Order: sequence, then C-alpha cells, then structure tokens
Amino acid sequence: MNQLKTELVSQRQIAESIYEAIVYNESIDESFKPGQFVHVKAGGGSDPLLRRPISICHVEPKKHLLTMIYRAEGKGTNLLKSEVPGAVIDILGPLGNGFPVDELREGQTAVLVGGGIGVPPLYYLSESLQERGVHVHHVNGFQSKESVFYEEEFKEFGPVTITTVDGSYGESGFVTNQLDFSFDYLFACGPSPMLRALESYRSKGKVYLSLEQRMGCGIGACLACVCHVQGDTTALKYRKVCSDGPVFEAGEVVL
Amino acid sequence: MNQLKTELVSQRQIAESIYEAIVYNESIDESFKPGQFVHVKAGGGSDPLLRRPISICHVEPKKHLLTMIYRAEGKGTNLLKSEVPGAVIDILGPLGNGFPVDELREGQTAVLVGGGIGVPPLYYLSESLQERGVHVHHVNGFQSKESVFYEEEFKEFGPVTITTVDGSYGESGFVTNQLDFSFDYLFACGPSPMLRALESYRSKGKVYLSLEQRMGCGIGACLACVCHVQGDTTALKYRKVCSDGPVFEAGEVVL
Amino acid sequence: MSRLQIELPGLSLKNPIMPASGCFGFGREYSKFYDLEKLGAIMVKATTAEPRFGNPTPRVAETSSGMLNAIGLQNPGLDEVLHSELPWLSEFDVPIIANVAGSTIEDYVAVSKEISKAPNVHALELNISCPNVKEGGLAFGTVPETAYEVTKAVKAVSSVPVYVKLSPNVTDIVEIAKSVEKAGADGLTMINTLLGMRIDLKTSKPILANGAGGLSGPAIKPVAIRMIHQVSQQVSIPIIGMGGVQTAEDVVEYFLAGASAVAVGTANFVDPYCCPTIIENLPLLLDDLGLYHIDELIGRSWKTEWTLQSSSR
Amino acid sequence: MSRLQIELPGLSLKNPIMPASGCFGFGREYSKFYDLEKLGAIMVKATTAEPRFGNPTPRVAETSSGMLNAIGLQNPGLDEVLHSELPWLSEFDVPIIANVAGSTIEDYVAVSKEISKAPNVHALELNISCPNVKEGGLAFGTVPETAYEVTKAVKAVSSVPVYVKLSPNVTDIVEIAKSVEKAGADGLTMINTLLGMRIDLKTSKPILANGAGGLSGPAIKPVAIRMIHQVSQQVSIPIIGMGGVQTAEDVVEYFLAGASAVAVGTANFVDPYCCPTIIENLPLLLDDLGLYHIDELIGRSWKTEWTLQSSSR
Ligand SMILES: Cc1cc2nc3c(=O)[nH]c(=O)nc-3n(C[C@H](O)[C@H](O)[C@H](O)COP(=O)(O)OP(=O)(O)OC[C@H]3O[C@@H](n4cnc5c(N)ncnc54)[C@H](O)[C@@H]3O)c2cc1C
Ligand SMILES: Cc1cc2nc3c(=O)[nH]c(=O)nc-3n(C[C@H](O)[C@H](O)[C@H](O)COP(=O)(O)OP(=O)(O)OC[C@H]3O[C@@H](n4cnc5c(N)ncnc54)[C@H](O)[C@@H]3O)c2cc1C
Ligand SMILES: Cc1cc2nc3c(=O)[nH]c(=O)nc-3n(C[C@H](O)[C@H](O)[C@H](O)COP(=O)(O)O)c2cc1C
Ligand SMILES: Cc1cc2nc3c(=O)[nH]c(=O)nc-3n(C[C@H](O)[C@H](O)[C@H](O)COP(=O)(O)O)c2cc1C
Ligand code: FES
Ligand code: FES
Repeated sequence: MNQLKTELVSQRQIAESIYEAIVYNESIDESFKPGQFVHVKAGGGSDPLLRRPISICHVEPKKHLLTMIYRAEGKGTNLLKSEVPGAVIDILGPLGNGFPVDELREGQTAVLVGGGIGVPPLYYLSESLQERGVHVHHVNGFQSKESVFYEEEFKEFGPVTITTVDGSYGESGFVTNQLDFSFDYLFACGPSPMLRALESYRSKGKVYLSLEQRMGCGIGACLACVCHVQGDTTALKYRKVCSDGPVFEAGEVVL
Repeated sequence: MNQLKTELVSQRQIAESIYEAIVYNESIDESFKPGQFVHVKAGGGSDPLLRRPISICHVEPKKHLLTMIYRAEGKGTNLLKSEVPGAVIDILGPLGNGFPVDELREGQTAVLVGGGIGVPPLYYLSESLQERGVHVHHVNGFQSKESVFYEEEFKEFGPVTITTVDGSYGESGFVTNQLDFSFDYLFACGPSPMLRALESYRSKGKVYLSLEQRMGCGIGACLACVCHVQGDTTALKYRKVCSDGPVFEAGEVVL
Repeated sequence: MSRLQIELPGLSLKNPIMPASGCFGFGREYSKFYDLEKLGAIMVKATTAEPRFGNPTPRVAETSSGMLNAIGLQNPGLDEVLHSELPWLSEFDVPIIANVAGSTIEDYVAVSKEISKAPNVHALELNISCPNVKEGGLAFGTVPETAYEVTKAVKAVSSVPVYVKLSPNVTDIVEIAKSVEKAGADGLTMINTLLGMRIDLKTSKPILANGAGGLSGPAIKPVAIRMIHQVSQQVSIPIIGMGGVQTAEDVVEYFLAGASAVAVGTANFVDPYCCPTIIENLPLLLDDLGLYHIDELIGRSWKTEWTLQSSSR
Repeated sequence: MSRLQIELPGLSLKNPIMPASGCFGFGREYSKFYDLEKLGAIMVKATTAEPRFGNPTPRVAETSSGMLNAIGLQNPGLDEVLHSELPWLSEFDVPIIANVAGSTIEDYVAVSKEISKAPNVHALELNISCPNVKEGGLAFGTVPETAYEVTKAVKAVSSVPVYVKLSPNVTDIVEIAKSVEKAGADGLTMINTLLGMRIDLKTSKPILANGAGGLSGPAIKPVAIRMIHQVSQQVSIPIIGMGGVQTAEDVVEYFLAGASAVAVGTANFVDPYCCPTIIENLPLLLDDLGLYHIDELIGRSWKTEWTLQSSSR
C-alpha cells in the first residue's frame, strides 16, 4: 500500500464508455494481487476531491505496468479519460484483500462471473488461476453488444460465455441463467442484485464475492464503507469493504 | 469576444517561474489587439473555478496562434504549466480595450515600460507600433537576473533597457530611473506603484497605463473590477478594468 | 419547448432557467453572447433607492470551487434603472425579476413600489440576505420577525408578486421561510451567499477590501440543496433555487429537492453560454430520466409516491 | 522543531498539526503510512457511552471540493476505547484529544469523566455539533443555553482541559462561543461540518441513506476562516481550527484568522501523507514569510500592530 505517481503509458476506448488505461511505476509489482483495488486521483485541483476505487485488471510485475478498465461515468472518470500519455496519475494501492488464489489447487474448477464493470478484476484472477492449473470458466454479462469488452482476452484462459441483457450479443438475459454446471469455486464481481442472486450458489461450492461501496479513505479509517455481518444479532459487528474486502466469502456479510 | 477551445501547441519555461504558452484556434486572428487580454480556464473541474486574465503577448493571425506569457504563481497558473501539447485550453477572448495603436503616426516616438509580468502585452504592442513606423524604446524592469525574459525578442523592434531591482542584470533599480528622454507616447504595464509613479509623465507626452484588478466575469457584468474616475466628486462614477480597460489614459481613473 | 414551461406567481416561464441577480448585470454584456429571449427570466442586479458605488476593491477572491464577493450592491439607483436599464431590457420578450435592496424597511417599500410598476418587471425579489452591506441586508434575513415585517410592508405596495431571497447564514431556515410565507410572500428564492473569508498570506489581511464576503459557486450547492429540501416540505409557496448550478444535472437535482425554477449565478463567469447550454440540455436529460415534463421532478426526493414510482422502474 | 511548538491548555504540541476527529479512526490505519509521533496531537473518533453501528450506507457522497458524510458516530463504545484503542495509542508519544459525543448531558458527563482519566488523553473535545445523529449532537451546538450547560457539566467532571467543538450551522457563532467560554471551556475547536445534501438523479432520492450529511473539505474553508476571524476577536480562549486544510498555506491562513492550532480531516483521505507533509513544509513557509515562530501568525489578520508591521515590509 503506497501512494504512487504513475505515468500514463496508454489509454484507449474498448467499448461504449469503457476505457483501458495502462500506467507505469517502479513499485508496481507482485504485491498487486487479483481482487485488490487502487484508489485513483483524477484531475489536479480539489474538484473532484475524493479518489476513485478502480480494480486491478492486470499487472505485469516485471514491466511494472498496471492495467485498469473503467467506465467514464461521472466527474472523476470523465476527467481520467481526458488524460493523455505522459500525464502523471496519482494512485494509492494496492488496497484491500483480493481473491484467495492460493487456496485453489491444480485441476480444480473455478467459475468467474462478471457483470459489466465488475468484469475487469476477474481478468487478472483468471490469469493467476490458469497459471496454477485451475480450469477456469467465464460468464461475463453486459448490457448490450456495444458494452462488451475483453472477450478474446478472457478466452486465452478458458471458455467464455457472454450474456447481454438486451440479447444483442451472446446469450440473452442475465449471467445467472448460464450457471448450471458444477464448480469448486465461484468468484463474482458485479452489481449487488447479481451478487445477491449468486449467494445461493454456496450450496454448490465455495463462493467469493467482490463488493462495491462508496468510499472515503479507502484504507479503513473513515467507516464510510461498512457492511453488517450475517447472523450478527447485536447489529454492531461490521466489515469494511475497503480494508476487510472488497472480496468476501458469500455468507460473511449482508449484501 | 468568443469562447474558444484552443489547442496547446507548445509550452516552455523562459525565466524563473515564467512560462510561454502558444495555443492554436482558427478564430485567433486580427481581432486580437495589443493590450487586450484573454480569460483562461485552468483545469477540468471547478477548482480552480474562475478564469485567469492573461494578456495577449503575441498573435500570428495567419497561423491562428496566440502566445501568452505567465508567471506560475497560484493554483490556476500552476495547473496551466502542467499541461502538455495537445491539451485543450479553454479561452475567452479577446477581451477589453487595448492600446490606441491607430493613434500613432510614422516617425513618432513611443516608450514602452514594463514591470515583471506586465512586460508581455508590450511585445505585441511593440511589433504593431514598429510596423507603423513608430520609433520604439523599451524599458523593462525585473526583480533579478533570473526573472528576465524576452530581451532579444524586444530588441528586434527597438532599443531595450533592462533594470533589475537587485542589480544582478542590466541597470540597477526601478524602470522610472531610466526614463529621462522625450517621447510622444508612453505605454506601461506593471505593478500599481510603478503605474502611479508613471502618471506624472503626462506632462511629457501621452501616457497609457494597463491596469490589473481581480476579476469575476471579465466582460463587464459583475462589477468586481471597478475603479473610481479621477476628479469625480460624487464618488459614484466608475470604470470597469475588464471592459472599459485594462488600458486607460493616465489621469482617467484613480490608480 | 413546452416540456420546460413552468408557471409561477407572476411568471410564465418558457423554461425555468434564469441568471441570478448580480451575476448578469442588466443583461447588456451577455446579450453579446446570445439572444436573451432564450432565458426563462432574468433576475437583474439589486436596485437601491439611491445610486451606490459599493465596496472598495478587491471585491472578489477565489476559493475551492467557489468565489467570495463583496460588491456591496453597486447599482445606478432606482431612477436610472427605471429610465435606462429596464427600458433597454424591454426590447426582449423575457420577464424581469427585479432584485430590491435597502437599509431600512422604508427603502425596500419605496423601491418596490416604483420598480414593480415597470411593464417588464413581472416579480420582485426582496434581497434581505446580502452579506455585503453594513446595515440592513443580511440582518433582515436572519431574524424571522424583521423578515416578516419587510415582506408584509413590500407586499402592501407591490404591483407584482413578491419573492423573498433567503440567507443561508441562519440556524433555522425553515423558521424564516415560514414567517415570510405568513407575511404573504408569493415565493422564495434561495440561497443567497454563505458568509466567508480568505486571508492573503503576503499581507496577512483579508483578500477582500471589505474583509468578509459572500461565498457562491459549486462549493455551496450541497447546502442549498439541503435547505431547499427542508423548506419545500414546510411551505406551500414555490422556490426558485440557486447556488452553484452549472449543468442541466444540477438543475434536476434542485428540482428533485423541491425547487420549481433555478437561477444560475457564478457559472456565468466561468462559461458565458452556461444558461442557454443548460436550457438545450434539459430535454435530453429528461429523456434519459424517462420523463416528459420538467415539473414532474419538483420535490420528487421527498414526495413518497414519486420515489416509490421511481424505485419501481 | 521548536519553531512550531505551541502550548495550549493541556496540550504541549511539538507542532500545531493534528488529524481531525473521525477522519483518522484511532490511528491504526495511518500508522502504516508514517510514524504517528510526527503529529502534534491526534483527535480520535467520537466516543459514546455504548457502542454504535451508526447510519446505513451510503454514508459518503462527493460534492465540488467537498464531501458529505453521515457516518453517524459509529464507534466501539467507551469500554472498548478505554481498554483497546487508547492503550494501543499510548505506544506513541503523542497527546490524544478524545472526542466525546452523546444524546443527553448525562451521556456527555459519563463518557467525559471516564475517558479524561486515560493517561494519554490530554484534552477532551466535546462534539456538540455532529449533524448526523437524530437526538442531541447538533442541537446542543446551536442553542447558547444548552451549549453552556453541557460544557459546564463536563468541566465539572473532566480531569483534563475541555475544548468545545462548534457547529457552523448557526446564525451567530460568536454568541455560542461566548457562552461556552463562560461555562468554563478551555478552548474551542471549529468548525464541524456544514449541513448539506446531494440527490441522486437516477433514484431521485438523497445519495446518503441518512438524507442529509456533514459537508467537509476545501469547499468549507472560507466559512471556517470567517468564523474563526469573528470568534477569535471575541473570546480569550484558544481555537483549534479545521475545515478544508490541505497545505501549509492553509494552516497559515487559519493562524492569521486567529487559530492557535489546526486539524486536518478530509484531506487525509485524499493524501494519507497530508499531515506530515504539512509539518515538513511549515518551516519553509515561515522562512518565506520572514517569520521565526509560527505563533507570530496567530490572529495577525486583525491585530493592528501586526498588520502594520507586515505592510511595512
Ligand atoms: C472496490 C471497488 C472496485 C471498483 N472497480 C472498478 C473498476 O475496475 N472499473 C470501474 O469502472 N469502476 C469500478 N468501481 C466503481 C468506481 O469506483 C465508480 O464507478 C467510480 O468511483 C465513479 O466515479 P465517477 O467519477 O465516474 O462518478 P461520480 O458520480 O463523480 O462519483 C462521485 C463519488 O461517488 C463515488 N462512486 C460513484 N459510483 C460508485 C460506485 N459504483 N462504487 C463506489 N463508489 C462510487 C465515487 O468514488 C465518488 O466518490 C469500483 C468500485 C469499488 C468500490
Ligand atoms: C488584464 C490583466 C492581464 C494580465 N496579464 C497577465 C499576463 O500576461 N501574465 C501573467 O502572468 N499575469 C497576468 N495577469 C495577472 C494574472 O491574471 C494573475 O497572476 C493570475 O490570475 C493569478 O492566478 P493564479 O492561479 O496564479 O493565482 P491564484 O492565487 O490561485 O488566484 C486566485 C484568484 O485571484 C486572481 N488573481 C490573483 N492575482 C491576480 C492579479 N495579479 N491580477 C488579477 N487577478 C489576480 C485570480 O485570477 C484568481 O481569480 C493579468 C491580470 C490582468 C487583470
Ligand atoms: C458577484 C456577485 C454579485 C451578486 N449580487 C447580488 C445582488 O445584487 N443581489 C442578490 O440578491 N444576490 C446577489 N448575488 C447572489 C447571487 O444572486 C446568488 O444568490 C448566489 O451567487 C448563489 O448562486 P451561484 O452559486 O450560482 O452564484 C451575487 C453573487 C455574486 C457572485
Ligand atoms: C468521515 C468523517 C467523520 C467525522 N467524524 C467526526 C466525529 O466523529 N466527531 C467530530 O467531532 N467530527 C467529526 N467529523 C468532522 C471533522 O472532524 C471536521 O470537523 C470536519 O470534517 C471539517 O474538517 P475537514 O474539512 O478537514 O474534513 C467527521 C468528518 C468526516 C469527513
Ligand atoms: S472507505 Fe474509509 S473505511 Fe472504508
Ligand atoms: S470582472 Fe466582472 S465587471 Fe469586470
């Protein structure tokens, strides 16, 4: 966890409103794990003020390169997309606890389920799992054909099913319609309704979910990002998405 | 007067904390006059919020290029200096009333007196006067050797005297020590004490002073930048530096 | 454009966007940028009985996402406004809201009576909240009783509906709003500037010659939204909202909070085309939100039926 | 470092920079970034008698140059703070200012009595200005009489000096400041957050689950500077200033306004190294200003001798 002045190496649009940015800094290395995130400062002044949490999509530890994929939505991400190569991007990270890659053994099967802008962190996860000899299936859901990205990239690590809500590409409907096979592990990142729907898959294998929450500090100090603990009758126990998560085992916290 | 999305063509440091930026936009042409200014937006968000008034230092009407010289001092100018070629710079202009170049006739003598960051607007003025066949003398004052800029550039249009407050370059002391010659017109831009000292030179010829004032709108609507009119006993008359000025004949307004 | 049409006391607005008082002079400067008839209305600079020069300079200072001003109600006085500024504006088919200021109730009454007779003045905006003048101004806006009195007195003489401009520099803005409503105000405009200060490190004195000044711009938007959200639930007169509006999205946020129209102040300085741009973008934004008419947005953040409807989308 | 040394009631500060309450937890997270002993002091998160979970999420929203929070005083309760958090902090040689909150005067008294006995607690900060809890909090801070009463009651039981944290959401902050001074407060801390709101265009509801929240960050700095400038001239107890501080320049502006120390809140989220960076830069800035000791700056914007001296430079 460190504050890094990274250099923007490249930036390109890869789908409707979706951008891929690659940044360089010497400190970008193996300490960046799948499922962790970085906290990105956009713009030079204090508007926007807060950092933006963006998942680690990929890391090349030797080349000290970090890939982020983001949707240009509000003020911060729209400023970010206007940056040109050579610009300095201030990043805090790696933050949080990622996916339990080390738990998986060769030959096991993992399903990676991504929804929209929840897809990026699964890319680095998939590479890491495949390197361990894990069989990886991908089910990535998008709004429509225009918003699909990284299909080919994921295919390098295992079969890919794409769903679109409007049926304009791949399978029509939600990712949860495409999950009728067995697995040892299921990893997911995406909108809350999707994550809630996936909680029930706990009966079929181990399920890990990556959560989103509005953040202040991103490091556990401000208590902006807390969630309740499942089965806690005092209603006082909590986990911080930024520092205890963003990845939790299904059943640990209230979604 | 228009809002232009200009492209930053080049940017370089030319003295201590002093930067020269050249921007391009098709609408930059003959309508930009010496002594007028542009209102520059720095950064993408609302911090900094207000535009910065920066003098027109030079214009190449055919090439649609505008040169600005500024001191990186506060928030806005420091953000500006971090922009790289290719960046879009939002500019409002040309604004205000410049120097009365058309009044001068061939063979007349003009003294151009600049103090520090008041020097830039005199460059375009000097070129314009020289083109009309006016004899131009320059007396440019700076803090010290490190802050001197554009000495060679001014020499193209006429003799140049440089003063530095600390005596580290050129003549030691203030510009006002170097003005014991006759002239038809004196044009000056610089700090208020300098302008006040130059008011008395009215007895020797016509004197025009370019004023500075903190601005809101820059176009005459907000009344941020007013000054009193000399000899006005009602104390109700006023001029707006942004739209009536920034250039006034000495004696018109209270400095 | 009828999707943006809004009817308020005295004001039939083709769209609910208008420049805020003091940020647009009497329209002359901005008329060089665009046709003033594009605007829903124009809130002109405060008018006092006598001409005023206002405060010494510097009169503005910048803050993060905001600015401080202490213009001090500089204006040419009632006569000049009646005989020169308003007639010039009458060339445009756009309703004028005249901003009235003063040091005593008599001042407010005198100016209101005359200015409300001008043919293109469709409403008054009582500025009982200006932080930049020594007596009166802000004081009227921070005490419910005096706010009541000045409103009542002006209502008695005004030929057009009266909107009262509220100060945010109070503990309980609802209390002030209610007393102004009770006094007969036809509407509220809110908010005026927050009182603020910046100090110059080099001189060690306040940057503004006046010391303190009024904070405007995006920095104050969340305070304005909160206050409009509170007040709109407690009064039944309409609110023209203002404070940091820059975009069509900001306008929608104000409507959701409870405003029925929106004024744009400081943003004009940053982008002179700000008002017409917002007006152009509003219908597109309504499309995105799946709404036909902008009035469907008013108070939707606290009107339960509406929020239910929206969450069932 | 003696150029930055400041002596305040109960607090011998090696430098006048401290993280603000609620923006630094109990220091554990930031201790991973730097040695907490670099800090002048630490204002820890509000402590209440019983543990609290606080408000539902979302608890933060961004605004231009600011943020809204409605954490709702989440904290592990007095016992846990006494037995776990404060002992952990006692490993560091840095004075702790304990922030005390409650719903009733009895709450404040109970927590203050116990927490002021902790060996590393050198002062209390009475949070009578939190906008994010249903009862108490803000209400205590907006009425001079209740502010007086809670201060007086806590002073009677506290083993350490008591600083009272003022709310900016009032018409007359000087009045409140004077009454807590009269009640025996040893110092003031100001300002707490301004009450604000943001509304989500998609849901048409407030972004914060709690509705309104507290506005902090650079957006509010001019309001804080103005209030400290007003209050410091009217009371004789010292002020710890806060609101939008990000740089050494901001700290100097606070001192010029009348503060004797400065707390840094929201800026920690933007730059975790913010406090040590400010502490490093302060001596350089003092050099630039031609001053030796930082205390020469206190109140210089209104102390006539000082401003005269500075203008003769
Ligand atoms: C752990 C984590 C990882 C994420 N990874 C990615 C990613 O890889 N790619 C991607 O595009 N997005 C990701 N997001 C969501 C991303 O943080 C938001 O889309 C982004 O902050 C929105 O910023 P903005 O400037 O576009 O919007 P604005 O509306 O300007 O944001 C205003 C404020 O709200 C916060 N905010 C808005 N939406 C969200 C959200 N969905 N989650 C958290 N905070 C939000 C912003 O951080 C900011 O503080 C991630 C979120 C979390 C919590
Ligand atoms: C007509 C005119 C022409 C100018 N031409 C030039 C030029 O060619 N080159 C140059 O370097 N400077 C010029 N200046 C001064 C320049 O505008 C300021 O130095 C600049 O605005 C400071 O901005 P900042 O971001 O560095 O400082 P900040 O301290 O961040 O500025 C804060 C606010 O104060 C205003 N401000 C601060 N100093 C001044 C000042 N001296 N005059 C007016 N407003 C000020 C800013 O515009 C801004 O609104 C000119 C000023 C005027 C009025
Ligand atoms: C330079 C300036 C001058 C102003 N003059 C007046 C005025 O004369 N009368 C008035 O009621 N409000 C005046 N205001 C307040 C605005 O009308 C408006 O209420 C406030 O600026 C908030 O809106 P904004 O953030 O969009 O600027 C002035 C504001 C500014 C910035
Ligand atoms: C997330 C957050 C939590 C806060 N919690 C507390 C608190 O528990 N007690 C308190 O007195 N103030 C609390 N505050 C207010 C700060 O201490 C400070 O007064 C305010 O944020 C202004 O300073 P800033 O602009 O530097 O953040 C909190 C502020 C924030 C942003
Ligand atoms: S974002 Fe601050 S605790 Fe998680
Ligand atoms: S800056 Fe607005 S009138 Fe001159």
